[in-house]
Amino acid sequence: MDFEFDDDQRELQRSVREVLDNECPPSYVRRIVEDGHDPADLWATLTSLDWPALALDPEVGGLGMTWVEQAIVLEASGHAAAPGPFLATTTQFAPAIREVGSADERLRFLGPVASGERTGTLAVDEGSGTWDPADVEATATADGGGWVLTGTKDFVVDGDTADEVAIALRVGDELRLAVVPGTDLDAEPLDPVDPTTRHARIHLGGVRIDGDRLLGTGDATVAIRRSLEEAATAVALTTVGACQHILDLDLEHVNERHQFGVPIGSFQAVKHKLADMYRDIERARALGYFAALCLAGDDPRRERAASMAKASAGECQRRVVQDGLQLFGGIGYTWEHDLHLFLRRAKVGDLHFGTASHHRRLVARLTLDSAYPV
Amino acid sequence: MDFEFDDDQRELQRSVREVLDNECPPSYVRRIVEDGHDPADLWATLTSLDWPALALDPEVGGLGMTWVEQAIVLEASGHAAAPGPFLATTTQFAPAIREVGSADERLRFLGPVASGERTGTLAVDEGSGTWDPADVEATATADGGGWVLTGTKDFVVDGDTADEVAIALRVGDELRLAVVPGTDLDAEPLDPVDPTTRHARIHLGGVRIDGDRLLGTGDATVAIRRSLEEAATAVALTTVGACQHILDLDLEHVNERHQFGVPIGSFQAVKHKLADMYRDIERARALGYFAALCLAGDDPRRERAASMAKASAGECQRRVVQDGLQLFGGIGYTWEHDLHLFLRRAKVGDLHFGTASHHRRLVARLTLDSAYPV
Amino acid sequence: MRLTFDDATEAFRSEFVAWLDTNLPDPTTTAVRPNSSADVPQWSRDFQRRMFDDGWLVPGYPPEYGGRDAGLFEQMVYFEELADRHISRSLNPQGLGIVASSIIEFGNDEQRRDYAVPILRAEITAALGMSEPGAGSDLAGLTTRAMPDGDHFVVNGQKVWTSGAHDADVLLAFVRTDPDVPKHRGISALIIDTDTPGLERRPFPDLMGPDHLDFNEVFFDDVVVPRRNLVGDLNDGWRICTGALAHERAMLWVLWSEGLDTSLADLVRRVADTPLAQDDAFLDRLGSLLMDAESLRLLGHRGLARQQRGLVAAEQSLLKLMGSEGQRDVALLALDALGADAIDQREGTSSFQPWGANRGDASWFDRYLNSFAGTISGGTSEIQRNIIAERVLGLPRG
Amino acid sequence: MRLTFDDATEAFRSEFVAWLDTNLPDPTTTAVRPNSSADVPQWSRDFQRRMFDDGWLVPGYPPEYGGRDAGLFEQMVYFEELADRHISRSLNPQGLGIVASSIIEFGNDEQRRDYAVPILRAEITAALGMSEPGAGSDLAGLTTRAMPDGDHFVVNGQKVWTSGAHDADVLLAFVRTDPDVPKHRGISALIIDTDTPGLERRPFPDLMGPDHLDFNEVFFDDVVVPRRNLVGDLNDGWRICTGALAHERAMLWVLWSEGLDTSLADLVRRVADTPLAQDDAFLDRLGSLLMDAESLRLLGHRGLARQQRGLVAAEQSLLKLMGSEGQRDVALLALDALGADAIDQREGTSSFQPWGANRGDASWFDRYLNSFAGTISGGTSEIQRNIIAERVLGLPRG
Repeated sequence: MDFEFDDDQRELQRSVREVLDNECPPSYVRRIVEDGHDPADLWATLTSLDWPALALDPEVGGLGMTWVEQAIVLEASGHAAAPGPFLATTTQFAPAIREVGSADERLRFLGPVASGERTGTLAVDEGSGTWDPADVEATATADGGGWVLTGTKDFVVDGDTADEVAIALRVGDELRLAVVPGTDLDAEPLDPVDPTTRHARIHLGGVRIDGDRLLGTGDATVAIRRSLEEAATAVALTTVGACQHILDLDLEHVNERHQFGVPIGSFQAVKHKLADMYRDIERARALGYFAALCLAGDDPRRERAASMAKASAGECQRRVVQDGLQLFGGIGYTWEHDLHLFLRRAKVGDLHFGTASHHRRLVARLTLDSAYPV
Repeated sequence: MDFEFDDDQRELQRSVREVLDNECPPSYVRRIVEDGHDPADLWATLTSLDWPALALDPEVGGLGMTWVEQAIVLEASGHAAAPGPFLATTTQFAPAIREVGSADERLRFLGPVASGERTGTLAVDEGSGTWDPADVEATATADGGGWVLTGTKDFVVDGDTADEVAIALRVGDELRLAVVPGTDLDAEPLDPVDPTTRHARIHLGGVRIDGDRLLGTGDATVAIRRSLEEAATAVALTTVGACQHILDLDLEHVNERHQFGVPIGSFQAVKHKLADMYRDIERARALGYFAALCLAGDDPRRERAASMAKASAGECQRRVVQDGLQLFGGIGYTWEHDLHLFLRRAKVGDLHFGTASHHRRLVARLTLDSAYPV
Repeated sequence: MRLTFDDATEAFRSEFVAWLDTNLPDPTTTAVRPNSSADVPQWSRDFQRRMFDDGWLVPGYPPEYGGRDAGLFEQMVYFEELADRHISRSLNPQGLGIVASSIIEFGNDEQRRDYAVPILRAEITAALGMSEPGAGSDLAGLTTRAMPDGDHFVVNGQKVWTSGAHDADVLLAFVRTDPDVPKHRGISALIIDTDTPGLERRPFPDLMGPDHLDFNEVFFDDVVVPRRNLVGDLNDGWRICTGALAHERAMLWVLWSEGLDTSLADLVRRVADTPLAQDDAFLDRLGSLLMDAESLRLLGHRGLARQQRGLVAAEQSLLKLMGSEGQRDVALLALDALGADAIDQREGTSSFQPWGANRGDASWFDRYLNSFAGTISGGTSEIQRNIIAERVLGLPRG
Repeated sequence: MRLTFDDATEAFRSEFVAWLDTNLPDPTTTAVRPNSSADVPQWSRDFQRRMFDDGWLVPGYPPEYGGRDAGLFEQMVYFEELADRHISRSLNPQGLGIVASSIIEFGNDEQRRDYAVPILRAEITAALGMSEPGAGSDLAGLTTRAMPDGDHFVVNGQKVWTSGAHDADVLLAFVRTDPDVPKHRGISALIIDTDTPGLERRPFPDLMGPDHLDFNEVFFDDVVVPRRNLVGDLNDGWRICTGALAHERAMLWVLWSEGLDTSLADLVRRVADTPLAQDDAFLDRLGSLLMDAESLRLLGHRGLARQQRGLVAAEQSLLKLMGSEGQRDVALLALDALGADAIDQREGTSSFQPWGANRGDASWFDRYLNSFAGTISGGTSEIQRNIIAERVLGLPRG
């Protein structure tokens, strides 16, 4: 394999970072966290730059780039702790529609995403925290030409703000995907650890949708699992980005801060902590981009690679959040310092779409079941 | 509580250490490990000093000291990596006989232990490695006035050398304890990680014993569990002793060894490793002596305390063996250096009578079941 | 070595338990919560004063300072009973534990009467002015200057991390009175009324949220402090500074122990009837943390027993390390194990309870963040490991 | 970034696979095991020579040194195929990887003909005389002295940790030829025949057992070495020394990766049908180790891809750290999880297999001990972390 960016990818990375440095500096993130600022202005900029269309298929108006390019944007957006609909729309809603929907349905629901007109999200989990489609109990029941939905969906990213919510539910024994206008839904926002990543609980409570809003045909379990591999990989990459920002801040700090007459970065215990943080970030980044490559190539290793990406990102944030905060001493313990913005983003990255522990066990079981030999 | 030795205990500790320094220096242990020397000579010395009788009841000719005194001897014997029948005879065989046997049986089987004439051991596990009496499947079947035994016992300490082997087995549904002369048994020695701690697999294969060698009356599960609490605590304390020896050697090494012109003990990474080793040893030692106190006082916390002692000793050896060896660099990697004698003793301490993981889970379950509130 | 204390000590325990049974404040009156570590609600002031008056506030002190000349083991059972009930004797802990005790030990009778006793009786509150910007672990490097000028000092400079200063009536401030000698030898301790002109307190929030106000920056701009407010001798402040940190240190571990127990009990309650209670990996970590808590308590007791025998008890760094990292590790286990449930800041919270405040009413994420106050302040975990290596294990300073 | 190599590279792979398919030694002939890292059984010598003669021993070399001028990616797939089959090209790895390559890079034609080619063709074996007692990580502090005396040097001093010296035909020894200049500048490299009078080799066992003989002490007592055996220029040995360590370093990670994969595969096979395969805590740790193995491979590939693009690849310390600690961690997991089963040294062993030797035939405890050779030699894990912090992260030396 050739595991390094090509020139176009380097250039994309450079330009994406430049946009986020300008449009989403820590002072902007702070407005979200402190004042509840609506990041619609940032979203407008990103849509004007066609970011939502980046990895969408040309058939729906997308730019047709691969998951590697998507990964580059995601890592950078985690590094900036960027708020807004980008994550849920392009890595949760879009893959679900693409995997489940017919060509017409894809055009109907992803066309407005590619053009930047509509945002979306995906609702699967119902409280177990594993995002396992097998646990879905919400239902759709035929009602005239439409469907009536019941049940509760938990931890839905942007669940109270997205324009369209793709909802996994059961029609009889089959797992299906419905798309519901956000305005029709009773969404109760959570008080999230990371205010730049909104979550809501959605009470379906008998909402009625038109018949053509139940997508595809037949059981969608495999298709939804595939889209969740993308969602997990995406969260993993944003987590790596946030962790890298924490390391950046720490390196700056330990070079500047003096104690007993020398920069604290010259103490061996500090060096070893930073070396281990670096190792964990490089490990998670490598596994994140490998998952992106497997998604891009629809490689049979994609399931395992996505779980490795998510689990290693979770392990990475665990060390980087802990030692990153500890190394700062008191200065990082203040609200004024930007550190906590990235601590929050990194920590929440482990909490949704399956924790490190959940995905580690999937990896181990896949190997023990000989689906993947060592 | 008063958690410190009194003057008599300090004096006992001093004299025990002195005996072992003289009679069981590393050069003596090396003879066991390299030449298969029979530690009968050391055992003769210890019996002449009444060590086997120390914690036995006066009714069987013992000195009637408490488990705290027993603990002091055990820690010191682990520190010396002392070989021989002391561990199995006084902390496996003796408690089982005491808990299960009648007064007459205690006198019959423990009298010769107190006088130093006979050694013993206890055979419970049959391959699961948990020493859970519930797993016992070996049987005794009445045969005239005696019993015929079938089944296999695994990981029996001194199983091929002890004079008497107490064996847990089933008579119908009841768990019972038989005492079998070692010479009657087919014992297959293992090739142990730590040659100072002999282990054997015993094939009962229809061996016949006299009727009076099946002890006590009724189901002995509770009694055998109680004796295993003592066995586990004893192994924990010897493990702490071995870990302390590793720390002693490391401290000596890092003070003497110079690198780049300074003793390596002045490097912060070295200091922090040693501080953590010290912490884990103090933690395991405190929990070991607390278990000893609970055993001495037959306190209701004894089950939990014994599991904490064993689990913390296992966690302790894990760090101390690993960092203790790493800190030595190449010098500790040689056969000539004594370090490996104590690495072996410390490591084997986790492997038998339930690993750290096994006992941690017991501790957690006891708490979750509210047997012991936090 | 024994599991129990002697009869006299247990009798002392019974007496205290009986006092608590009749004197604990009515739970309906204790709903008012403190906003900082020097903001003490009236119900707590009342209770603290009752403890003082009945000789139960600091049992080791003589009666005139709220005690009864209790011995070490008696103090131990006293703290055990407080910890079991999660009772904070004072909601101005630095006032009671550091400022008042420093004044009693190093001050004069007038200072004891005017400051120590009022702090102990919760008539006034106090904060401790020690850390300065840029000094970090190097406490002795402080630069806030106090120039002697007749019967007063003129103080200029800045303190930071001064907990509760914006709500405190007085500060015990460490200041430089002689810049021309090695740094430890030119420090003095002053009691400064916080409403003295030129003294400005700026509270700033910690990372848990913009409304979490306890820390302060304190600025001194020609602040005039009467000479009679000098505690101890001029330039002898370093002894007080180290003494202040050492005060009640032998018992400080009881707070760590209580904190760890409380966190563990919360977590055990939270998971008891969930699938986590059957998860081997969770049980492995929970079991290990329960051992942390038990061994912390045992090592604390051992230190006390050694002190009682006149032996050196070198455990303080070890206990601080174990207590602070243990509390962090419980919160981390909760985050790792609860997963998505921990996204919501309301998860893990409960309504305010006066005893054990600042724990039950924070999310697991906030408890995790909060635990770093323990591993950073009062000497970071790294400093504690250095101390253990150098002072306990005898390694060379490097 | 792509999952596959280009067609030319894959064609190269196919050619090598075809060669292996017809040239691998008959398994019935390979039962003789090596006793040290310079004790090469005849079947292995035969295979190594066949690789040399067919240009497959060191593909990056020109044909006269057993190669075919292969590019980086071609070398990569070559190592992938070897690793998949657990094939060691040579059972005298220092000879091939360090001694011969140093002579080829820094020596003259005569030395290449007399030493490098015979080592590559497995006609003679070689050991590396670098470490000295007391020097540890400070390689440049060596004190073995070589005095120039006409057309020869007279060598006195001592080396230690010289792997395989007792079975080796020659040593590449680093010696001090000028004691009066800064330590890096007075070092030279000499090829020394091990049967030279005055040279004594004393093998000593490692901690796994008294019969584990690979390390040697090597004593030099007026050992006369012809001047023509000086490799490179006088006093220019440090460059060779660092070069020797850097040789094939870009591909060294393949060996770490193979070792980690082999250990994991052994463990997975061992537990597959046991209750451990259902144990959450075990799965948690196994999953993490599988990620270690996968990420090590990915980071190795990334380094290679960067090198191919002419970019700096700073990964070597990271890869060594991950590979060596990963292998240690697998063995530790086996010990923790297998518990009593691991008491017996026969647990985890299997009969000798030529490829992957020293792994399948050791107990888990011995594998654990053996893993410390990885975390200690060639720069300890602590040194690797220092290097990462200073050279990759740019922290100040301290």
